[in-house]
Amino acid sequence: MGQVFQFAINGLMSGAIYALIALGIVAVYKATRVVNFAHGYVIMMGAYFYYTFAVLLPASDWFPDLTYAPDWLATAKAEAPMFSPAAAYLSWLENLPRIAFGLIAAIIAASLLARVIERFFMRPLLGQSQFAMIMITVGLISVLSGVKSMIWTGDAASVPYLAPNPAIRFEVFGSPVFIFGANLASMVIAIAIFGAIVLWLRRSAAGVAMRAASEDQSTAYSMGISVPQVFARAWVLAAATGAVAGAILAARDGISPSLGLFGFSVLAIVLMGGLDSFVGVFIAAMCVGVLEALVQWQLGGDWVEVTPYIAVLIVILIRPHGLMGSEEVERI
Amino acid sequence: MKHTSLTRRGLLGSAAAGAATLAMPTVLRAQPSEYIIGASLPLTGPFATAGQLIAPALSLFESMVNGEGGIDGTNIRFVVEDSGYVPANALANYQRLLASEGSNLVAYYGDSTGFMQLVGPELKGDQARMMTSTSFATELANPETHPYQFMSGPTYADQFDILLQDIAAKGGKTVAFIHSNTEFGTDPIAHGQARAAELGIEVVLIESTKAQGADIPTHVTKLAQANPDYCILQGYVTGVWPQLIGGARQFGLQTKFMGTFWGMEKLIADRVTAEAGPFLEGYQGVMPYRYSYDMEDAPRLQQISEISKVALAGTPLENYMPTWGIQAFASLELLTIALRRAAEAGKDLSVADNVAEQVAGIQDVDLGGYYGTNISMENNKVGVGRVYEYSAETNLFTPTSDWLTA
Amino acid sequence: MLRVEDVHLSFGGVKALQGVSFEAAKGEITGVIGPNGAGKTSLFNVLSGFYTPSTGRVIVDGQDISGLKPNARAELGMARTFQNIALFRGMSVLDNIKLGCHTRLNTNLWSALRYFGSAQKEELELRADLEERIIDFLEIDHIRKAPITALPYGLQKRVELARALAMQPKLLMLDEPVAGMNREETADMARFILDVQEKFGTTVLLVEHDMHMVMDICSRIVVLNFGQQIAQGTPDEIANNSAVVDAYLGQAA
Amino acid sequence: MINGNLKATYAADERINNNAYKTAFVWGFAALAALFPFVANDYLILIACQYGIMVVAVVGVNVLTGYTGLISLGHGGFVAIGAYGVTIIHAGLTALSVPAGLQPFIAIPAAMALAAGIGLLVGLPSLRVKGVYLAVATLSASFIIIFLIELDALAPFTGGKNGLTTADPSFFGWVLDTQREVYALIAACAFATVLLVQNLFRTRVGRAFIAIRERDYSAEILGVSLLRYKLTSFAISAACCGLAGALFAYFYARVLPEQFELLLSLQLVAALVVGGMGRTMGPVFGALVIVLAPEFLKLTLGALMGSTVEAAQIRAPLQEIFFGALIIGFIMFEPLGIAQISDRVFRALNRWPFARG
Repeated sequence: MGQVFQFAINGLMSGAIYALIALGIVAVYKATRVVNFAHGYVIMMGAYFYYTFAVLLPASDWFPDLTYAPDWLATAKAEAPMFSPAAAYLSWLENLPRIAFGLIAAIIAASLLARVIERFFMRPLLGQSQFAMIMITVGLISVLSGVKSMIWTGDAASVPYLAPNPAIRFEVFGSPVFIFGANLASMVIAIAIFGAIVLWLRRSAAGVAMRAASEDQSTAYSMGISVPQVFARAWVLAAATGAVAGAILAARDGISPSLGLFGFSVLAIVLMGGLDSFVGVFIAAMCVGVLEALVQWQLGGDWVEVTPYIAVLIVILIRPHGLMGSEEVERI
Repeated sequence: MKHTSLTRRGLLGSAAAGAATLAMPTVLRAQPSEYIIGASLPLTGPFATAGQLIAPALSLFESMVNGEGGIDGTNIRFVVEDSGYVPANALANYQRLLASEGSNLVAYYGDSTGFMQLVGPELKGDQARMMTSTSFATELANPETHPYQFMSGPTYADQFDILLQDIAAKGGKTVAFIHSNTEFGTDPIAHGQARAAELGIEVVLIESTKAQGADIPTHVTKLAQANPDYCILQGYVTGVWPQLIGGARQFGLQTKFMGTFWGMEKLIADRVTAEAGPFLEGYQGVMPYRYSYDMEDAPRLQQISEISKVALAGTPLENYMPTWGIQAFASLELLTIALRRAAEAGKDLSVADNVAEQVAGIQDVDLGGYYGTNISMENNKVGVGRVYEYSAETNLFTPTSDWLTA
Repeated sequence: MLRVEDVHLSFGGVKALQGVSFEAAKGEITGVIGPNGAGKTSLFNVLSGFYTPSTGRVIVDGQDISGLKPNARAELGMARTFQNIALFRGMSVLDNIKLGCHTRLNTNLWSALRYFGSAQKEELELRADLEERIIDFLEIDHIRKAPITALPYGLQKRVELARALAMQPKLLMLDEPVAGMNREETADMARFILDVQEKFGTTVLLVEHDMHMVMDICSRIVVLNFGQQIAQGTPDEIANNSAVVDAYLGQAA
Repeated sequence: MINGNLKATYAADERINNNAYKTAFVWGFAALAALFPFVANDYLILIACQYGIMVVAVVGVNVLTGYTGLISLGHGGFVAIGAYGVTIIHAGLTALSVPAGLQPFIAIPAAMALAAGIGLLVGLPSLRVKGVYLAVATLSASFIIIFLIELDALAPFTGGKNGLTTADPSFFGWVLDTQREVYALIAACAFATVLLVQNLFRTRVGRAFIAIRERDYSAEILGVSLLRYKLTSFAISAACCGLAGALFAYFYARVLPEQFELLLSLQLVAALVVGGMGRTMGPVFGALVIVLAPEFLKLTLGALMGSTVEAAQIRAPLQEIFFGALIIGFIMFEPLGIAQISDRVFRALNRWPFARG
């Protein structure tokens, strides 16, 4: 029982990150009717931006030192036992300036990237077939992955957690449960961002414009809504949340180009939830997270990789438009 | 190997024979102006770090050998290409080089288990060259099936043997295997299970992870629940293993971690220590070679250190040659010995059989300090290694065992 | 020939058809008329099997086809054209028409892969048949190789008719065949429809707005309004039916 | 009227090579391919074989995506099934002591049938979804196929991550144990595949596929059974990819699961987009570009930077960017691909000197 709890909570922690990534895919789809197969690679770029601004730049000679190291912190750190919660908090505090700088800079850089993609690759194809749109994003996969290899080396490196990372240990029904503090914090961050953005899209004028544009582009245009601006905004939103998700993932699992492949499993999750339903996608993300953790526990790591794909095939066969997606009405 | 040339010739007729002559213009043997040794390295892709660190070692080795008069008076030259760690790319590199260099190409340095497996069936007739590689795959240490491929260390299975012997000697009762889901990650697992059973060590967890971007918390959780005395990590290069160890340490697990050759690089350990703290303290693993700073009584390592200071000034390799470079040095050293012996015997070096014969004949030689002992070629491998331990304070791996033979 | 029995159709809360029942006699032209949104196209979609009615039956030649898939209905000899032209835009006129013969041909996958032999024989016979029976008849020989997108609207309508005729249908359903056409084109199309009926003895079911044409060529007329069938009879009866007049005047007012 | 294209019989009008330049091109190509093994060096043979295998696979994708309009991003999985299928079946036939000279005649069709069968299974979602849903479904299926191949539990059959060694095929005693000999097999299969699949589209079967692509519901109302033809399309498509996989296994003599991963699936679709979707010559042109692009890039870089480690290091990323740019460029500026461009050229040649364009 305690074990189930352990893996369930692990799963929820991954699920929250899936949801945050899925948010980007759904937002772009809702506004532009484009399913972005390259979203994983946008996230990978976000993670590498974070790596650059939080690790590489601060480590270079010409860049100002971004560690916060007053005397009291150094003393306290020296006194705190290694791997103790206190040490974890203190080392986070020490790194806070570069974490903050890295994250903000990564969000900005990812947003710029998204604007470029939207302006030069997506906008010229407005109104084209779905196949053309899918293929453009497939082409983007390759371009982004190549650009990444041009700029950064291929090796896996570590980046700092966004939040302090004390180990949390307690017992449930007599069996021990371990949680990484930073992962718990990341879950909270991911869910908070997800919730805030969904609320914002429901309530704000920008959200209304986005929905209008997705319903009917030309009508929205004639109503005075700047459709290109809506599109650009959706892409920026996706890239910015993607950068945060990328930073979280990179801190958790180490940074590597394989972050890009992550996007495919999230795409499976999005289809499972329903392309245009935030709620459905959130539920699917959490379910897949937990399912993966349980599979990991019972069947081992190999099976985890295909869990979302098996799940999406089953869901599509039973409910072709996902758990909560709306069916497109065919007309003759 | 099948001998089918007769039927083939019968069917294709003389036209094909003529074509073969056209395609291979150097039928008349002449002493080539230089010997080419080809190499595919993962200069990009998931293991780019390794490839980029091996590349300079090859050029150092080239200058070292040519400084000594090359092979029987003929210089060698490396042609290095990128494989991106994709076996088919490396195969294409090899075949492209074979077509353009013909009999000047005398040997090849491969970059992965996958490539060595893929190229294996192609190595026959005039398509065959002697090969060594970065891989310690168990399958390759078999002269029957892979007659033209050898390795300069123990196989991954042997490395597991060495580690498990060490664990048994230290009184370890339980062990976990965590491995990447790549071909080299899974290579020794079955053998390790069998060997552990023989030694009376219980394998409490076998966990497969992604080679990159693995879901660390869940893997650590499983490890924590199994809570073994020892954990052997296999199939990682730059990533995953440091994060796994870091996670386990934060949980206060007492498990001792061990690695095999590819997880024993000081540069990576140092980088992790600098970034995340001293949690690799006490990390152990098996290495067939000496670290480059362990230069006492090792003329070759001293020589490498000297030329590195000049040739690689200003790079991270100025004062330290990574284990992956040392592996390349040791492998190529063995290859060179074989090539030289074949050349002295007046044999054609582009005929893989001639070189393979000499490789097999390498017995009880002193290689100049790459290993702590004299070594012999047996079943296309060198079966020695020893256990090292990392210290986060000195940033050095130091030996904790004697030279063990698997 | 065709009998529709008490067909009801609804989408969510919207009742598109409420109890439509009529019969189209063999070899005659039957018209279905009604104001916009009366449910005419929905009725066609029920007939061709694209929508499944909530209750009611569709009977063709005495066989209940309510449960059949659209392609099975085509095999029974039901062909239709579409209100907003559903030609295959990536194919030439000739290929579109050939496609209409799909159900009549026998080439299977294996003979198709070989081509030479039975498939080629069938294709060449088909070509000759189409040229004589359809292309000459509908006077579209000058455009047979043209891509659909290059054709004017009126010709596209005619090609669609050609495609439906290629099926050698027993029942031909035409959804607004002259919508958006000028007087001359309308007259041409009306002539073609009458020719079809005379030459092949095809039963025709026709949805149309153009009252003149319907009154001229149909032998019976069914009137729908808001999904309900408000009248049926000969053109004369319909012209004098007060409910029909109300429905149309009501719409006009 | 199009001049130079007048025909006296329907048979002449139904011919595919309806102008002299096209005929000359096809026969010229065939002659070139036949002479090739007698003049090319080993490396050119390698490239040609890769090209031939790619053509067969892309023809398969073309049937499904180009003609039937069903997007698949997972055809690499079918190639894997063909490759593993032929290897395992071949080994099984040897174990059953079937005469060696007959083995490939059983193993290749059996591998294709296996791929087609799995294609039917993977095609099931296409009956309910299309577009992006189908793209993700096929992608998922290919991930699952590779996963099953790598799975330890199945490793006794599939060799797991270590792959399998394929025996050299023997055709009535002619053992193809050099790449030059396998070239003959590949070239023959590539020609046959292009031809046979082209034939489909001269008949009702092919027309039904195209109708489904254009408008599946109207196709159904015209009597095309969506169930039957969508699944048929999947099966043919998978069978072609299975054949490509079988050739792949015989050619490399070793199959590794990683050779069939996502990259291959994307290359297949990219080749189709570049060559021209729903066109006979699309796969022929597209595969050529995808196979030659890396070589071209290597030559260019070699000329610019010499054969240095730096040049080698920058090549792979550049190749990836170039590959992506090819897809994007063709979608944006010539969505009908090279086949469209070549059509324009042939048309212009045929009308010359009377008209242009």
